[in-house]
Amino acid sequence: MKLIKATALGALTVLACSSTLSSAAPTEQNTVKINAPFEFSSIDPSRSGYVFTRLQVIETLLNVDTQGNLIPGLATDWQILEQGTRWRLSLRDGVVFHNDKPMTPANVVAALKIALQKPGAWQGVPVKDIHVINDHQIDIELNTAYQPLGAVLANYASAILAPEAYAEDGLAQQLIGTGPFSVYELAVPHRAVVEKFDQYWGQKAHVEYARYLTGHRAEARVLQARSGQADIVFGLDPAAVPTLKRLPNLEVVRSDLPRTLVVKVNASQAFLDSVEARQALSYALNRQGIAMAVLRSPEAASAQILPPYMSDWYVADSDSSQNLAKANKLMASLGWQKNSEGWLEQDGQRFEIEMITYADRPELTTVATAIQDQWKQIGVKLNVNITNSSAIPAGHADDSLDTALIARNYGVIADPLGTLIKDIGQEKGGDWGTMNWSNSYVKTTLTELLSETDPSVYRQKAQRIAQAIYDEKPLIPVAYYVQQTAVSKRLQGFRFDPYERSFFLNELTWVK
Amino acid sequence: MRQLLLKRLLQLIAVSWGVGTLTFILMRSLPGDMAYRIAASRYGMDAVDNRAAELVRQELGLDQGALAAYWQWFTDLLSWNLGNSLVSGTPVSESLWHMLGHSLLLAGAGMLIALLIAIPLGLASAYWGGWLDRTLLTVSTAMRAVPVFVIGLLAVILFALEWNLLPVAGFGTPAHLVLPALTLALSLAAISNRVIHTEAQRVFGSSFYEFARLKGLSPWQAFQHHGIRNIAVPVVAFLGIQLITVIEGVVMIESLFSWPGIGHGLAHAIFARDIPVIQGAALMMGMMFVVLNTLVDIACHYLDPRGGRIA
Amino acid sequence: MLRLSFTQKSGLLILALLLAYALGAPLLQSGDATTQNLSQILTAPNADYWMGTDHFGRNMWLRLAEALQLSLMMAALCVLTSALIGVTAGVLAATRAPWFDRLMDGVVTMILALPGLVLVLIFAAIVPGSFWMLYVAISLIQWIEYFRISRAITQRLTQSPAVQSSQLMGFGEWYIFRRHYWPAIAPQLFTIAAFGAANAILMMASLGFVYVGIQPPLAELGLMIVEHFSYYSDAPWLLAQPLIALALVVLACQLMGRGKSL
Amino acid sequence: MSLIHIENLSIYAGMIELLAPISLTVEKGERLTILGQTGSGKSLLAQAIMGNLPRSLHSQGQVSLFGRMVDNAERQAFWGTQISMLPQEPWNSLDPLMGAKQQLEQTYRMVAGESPAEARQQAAYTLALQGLQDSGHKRVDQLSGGMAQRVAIACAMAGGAQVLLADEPTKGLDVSRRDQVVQQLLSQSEQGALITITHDVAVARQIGGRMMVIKSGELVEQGQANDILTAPKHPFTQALIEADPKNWNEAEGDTRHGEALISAQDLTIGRGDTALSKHLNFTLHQGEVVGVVGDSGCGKSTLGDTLLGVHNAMGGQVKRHSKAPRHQWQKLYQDPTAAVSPAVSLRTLLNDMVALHKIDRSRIAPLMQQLGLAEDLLERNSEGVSGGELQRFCMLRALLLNPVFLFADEPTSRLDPITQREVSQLLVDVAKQNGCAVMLVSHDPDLIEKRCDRVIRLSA
Repeated sequence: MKLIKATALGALTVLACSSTLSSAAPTEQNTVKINAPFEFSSIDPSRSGYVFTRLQVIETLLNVDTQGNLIPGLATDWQILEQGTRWRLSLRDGVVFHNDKPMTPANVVAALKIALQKPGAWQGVPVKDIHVINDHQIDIELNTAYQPLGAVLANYASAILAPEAYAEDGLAQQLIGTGPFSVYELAVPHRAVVEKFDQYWGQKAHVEYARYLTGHRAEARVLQARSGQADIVFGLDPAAVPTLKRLPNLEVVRSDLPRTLVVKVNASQAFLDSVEARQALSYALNRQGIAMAVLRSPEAASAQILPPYMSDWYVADSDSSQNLAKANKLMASLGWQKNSEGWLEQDGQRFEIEMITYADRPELTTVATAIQDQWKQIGVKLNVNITNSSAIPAGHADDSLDTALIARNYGVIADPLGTLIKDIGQEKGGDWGTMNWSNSYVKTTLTELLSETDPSVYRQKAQRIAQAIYDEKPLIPVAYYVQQTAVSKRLQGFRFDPYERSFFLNELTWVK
Repeated sequence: MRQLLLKRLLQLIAVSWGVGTLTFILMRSLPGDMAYRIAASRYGMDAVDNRAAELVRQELGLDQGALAAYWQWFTDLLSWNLGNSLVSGTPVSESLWHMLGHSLLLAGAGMLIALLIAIPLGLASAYWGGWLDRTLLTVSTAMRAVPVFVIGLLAVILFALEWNLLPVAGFGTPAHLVLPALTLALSLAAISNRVIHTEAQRVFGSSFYEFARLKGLSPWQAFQHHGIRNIAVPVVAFLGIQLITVIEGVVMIESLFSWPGIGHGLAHAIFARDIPVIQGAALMMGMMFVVLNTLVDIACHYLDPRGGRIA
Repeated sequence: MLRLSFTQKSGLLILALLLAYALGAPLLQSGDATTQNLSQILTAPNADYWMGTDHFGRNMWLRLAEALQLSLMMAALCVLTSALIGVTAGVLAATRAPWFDRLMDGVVTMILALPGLVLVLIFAAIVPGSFWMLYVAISLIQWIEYFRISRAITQRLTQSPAVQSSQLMGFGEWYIFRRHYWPAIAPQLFTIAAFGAANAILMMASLGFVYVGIQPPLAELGLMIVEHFSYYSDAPWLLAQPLIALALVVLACQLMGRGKSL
Repeated sequence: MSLIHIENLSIYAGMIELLAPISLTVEKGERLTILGQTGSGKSLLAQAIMGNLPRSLHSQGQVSLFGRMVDNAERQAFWGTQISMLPQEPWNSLDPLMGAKQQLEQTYRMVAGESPAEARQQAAYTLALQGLQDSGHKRVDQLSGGMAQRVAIACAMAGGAQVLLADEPTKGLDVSRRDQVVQQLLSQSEQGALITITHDVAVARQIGGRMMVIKSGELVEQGQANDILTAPKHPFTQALIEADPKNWNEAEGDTRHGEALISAQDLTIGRGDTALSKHLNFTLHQGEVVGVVGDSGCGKSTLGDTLLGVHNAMGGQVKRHSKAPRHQWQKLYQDPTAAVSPAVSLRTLLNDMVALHKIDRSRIAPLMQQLGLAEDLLERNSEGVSGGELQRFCMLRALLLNPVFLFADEPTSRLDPITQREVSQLLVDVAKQNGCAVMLVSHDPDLIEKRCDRVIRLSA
């Protein structure tokens, strides 16, 4: 009787076992194992195309170099005609899809037209028409000049797939791209294996296979790196970096990227509507302490939202040091006094605000906890609420948001103007930008820059906008986001793309 | 026997309806607008904005009245169509079966190893007692005092990192199953070995066992004919109760070792507010729980003709 | 009234020590558990930080005390509420009309359909990070244990000669409860309460582990273990402290629950 | 050659001597009965002989079986094949999950070494011998006490043991079952030897052979059974023999009594949906003592409960001629420890009742004195006093309520013989003095004969 129960259970496990084990051709030696925090909920480029451009399965017409300038991709060159309302792109020849069919201008136009209707990067681009000119050129006609169109063409949402890849409703159901790797095996949402594509037009890959696995928990990813089960691990929790650095089998690559940890402030909220209050909150931040103790990179502290190398948008003299005295003086000038428990109070109301953040990026919860204590020193009671990232746009839409801690990437589109327009240029600000900030000058100047061609005028207006943001603090920057990646020493030639567009797997080689 | 199965069937129906409605009500009252959450999971955290949320709302008809949604969900449930995951769009039942396979594999392996550890130790400590009994008592008490994920963390530190023997997380090769199953097994065996010990001591000390020896049966014959079955009845009944700890353990271990089972799926779906997957997972877990309980009932009935469950 | 066995006495002793530490700690060192000192992070236990500082430079001596206070309070509250509801429901189910008994049975089967943790997970997701929602969810699950025991004992006693003779002698319902049902239920309650307390603490810690439990800056043992796990190699004592505290408080409860050594 | 020879065997728990040194020899075909109160160390002697004393005790002195000196371990080899013992509770000594026939078969097969076919045939024959042929498949919980005892004896002897030790074989059985079991013991151990341990004088009388009387661990008298039973020398033996209801003096049979109190008219009583006794007609008068006798399961207790109104009658009706309030119709229970809550001291229970019914406290002292209850007894709770004392406390509580009717449901069956005699006498006297009618239930016809004015016989 006991025997029967044991065999029944045994049979069950064997049956379940066989159904899950896939005998992948990739072996330990020929596969680069990648682990990152981002899930791909579907294979449509508009939804999670960024995973597949990084895995170099799909490519865009234009690419971006490390300084953020546009460089040729599937298009060899591009001319901007008729004051920016017509872009002519000449396509590279000898480009082959993964189904061995050559890429024709008609394929490109079809792919772009599909990408046009989907939400994401193509939002707000005034496209009139896209059509083929001859056997190697296509034209994009715009209703009005749109300077950031180049950056949009470099965005993952405008990746070019073979016609057979799309279903009738325009959603991609098969990833037939042009990149140096083709899809070998897919398990939505957290496992993908790609294989070397020999007819690639550019530099062919040396590595046979690459396997991408989503690791939700930050400490689980660190364990993968330590134990060598993953060769490249993105999104390392800064806390674990010191220990990883001491390990012999891997090295930690630190890279700055145009992503900034920023406190989004609702400028119409009762306590936060005055500039002095926002400046006080900014002075109360101990940015050096956070950068050193939490982010583990002392020089990441910053009082501006954009990095120094975007010189047009970087204000020369900015001070990011903590100044509690000034902060207290500013608060006092607004009529706030500290009550018995040390919280600021004014005619019966306590200075109590909420900060929303999300746990997908490990640094956000720790930085929020640090800010909470620092604002407590000047009497501001901050309640931290860790939920899902969607609560922030929702809070923006119904004005229920006080503050939110976000990690905004201003480099998704190489030139920050596009993002700035989306974040600051709109009437109420942007879901991931300012909120109810009343500064008409900044809004009008931003739209003017769209069609500004003279670099010196462009720079002068950009500087004035940057100065206004720095002074009135509609967004309180905390620090630049530092991306830490663990790379196994059995690989050579890894380089990190600051614009997070590609893993450059085709440049990787095994260490002999 | 038939009456027992009928009762379980009724419970299955009540459970599925109850669990389904409970999760439905709970999820409708979740704070934060569902459309935004789903858009976030679909289009990536930083790219979600009002336009994307609006699009999601129309596409999935999220703003239809609660009652209409409930009725529509109820009719789907009857035809065992659990709808599609709001996030990935794949049919819920398909991904759930996949997850259920993993969870059953983990739970099965965990319980099997737990029995392999608990039975010999329990019987030996009951038969010889002395220092073995005392050490087992202290180890079991210590093991029960820590949550299952702590055992998991310690196992990870020891096996995966210091000795680098076993993979830390994920799935694929059988080696991936070892650590999670071992963690679950240790947490289960810590309790079941003491239960087996107590039941074995009860039987060895009982007068019918002594009379069997007085009748002239050798110690081994007495154990074989009278010992095993009398010990097995309460132990199997206890396994029925331990199912709760098995499933709770599975939820924790899956999220620690990111084992793609139903517990992990549920925890993740709750975070992403993916209602169909939550209802499907909660339903599946409820049914799995009732089915496993029925199996234990049948085993108990087969073992103990007196019908009553001792435990 | 309770004759405690050796195991129960040792459990009580550990609990008393933990309580003394949890309540005494803030008196011995000033400052509060959330003040950060970003220049003093991960310092080992030394003269002015008796138990060292965590990854925010917060004083672990105070923080661990606060976490223990939270766990013990949760355990006490859960035990009290679930005992109250469970016993009353149990006695009423055994003594009142049968339809009430069937109704309670239905409710119990419904709740037992899902393992406790899953139900608490869903509840905690509704109001993330609120201590009170966790308390409601855990008590909702734990009262069943008390209900089943008190109903079983009361059902057995209603047929017993003692109750019949008290009824014959004209005593009322309340007296019968006070003299017959309660003395039989009370010793069992102590065991369930002790294990209930242990499970409540374990459940809260587990929820912290899945990031659905308590929100910062509140100190909670489960969340602490998770946060400190990544420092296990360069500050092992930081991970060890909450781990040992959690193990001790759960061990104390379980020892108290175990009349005879199980 | 003696089957069993013991030289001053004594048993110790640590330093305390539980059984004084004792020697005895049993020859082939001989029968020995060991008589004594419960708790006098009789069963320890049997276990010492068999060699399965509990670990905490140890014995001294020599034990030789079939002429060979054997220590504990060696004796285990004799179990079942040469010597066999029947433990006290028969229904506990059979495997709860296995049928009776299966267990018997198993013993034949494994101990007597018979082939499965032979064993099955042998088992069927033995069960038929005991009249159990149609309940072979039944498990212990489906057998009555008597049937279980007979199966246990069959199993004990299945191994072919010549010597059988029976420890309290008739405990808890009613009279007719008791005699059946004694006959079976005698027939089974015809050729070998039988050692019986009992507290029941009637059993000793039926078995005959030699007898030894033990009082709290001391051998007080030994010799031929019928000599001792007719002319006991030791005072303790006398008290023991007199305690047997057979030797009680006759009741005065006083027939004076008050007017009708309660009467049953064409009453049918039953439990659940099975009727136990039908068409009962009788009337109880004030101060009258009526006995009810019958085999277990014939509805004696149900009759009392129906009269009290605890159970409703299945047919006919109960007519109460007196207007006495509900709490003046009282009941005494078979097991007093189950009827009194152990949670508080007896004094508190008493005070509760006094407060509820506003009883005049001065009445308590004389009643307690009459019932032979010491004052300090009230400080203890129900588990701190003996069975006899507790039953008398229940009587005290009942009498304080000036009962008109007292239903005594086998009040003394759990007590040892001597206390049984005192308490039953006390019950009848006190009830009569207070003009309270008593319905006394027992399965022992002699007791009912000697205590009641009138007897109602219920047939199963």
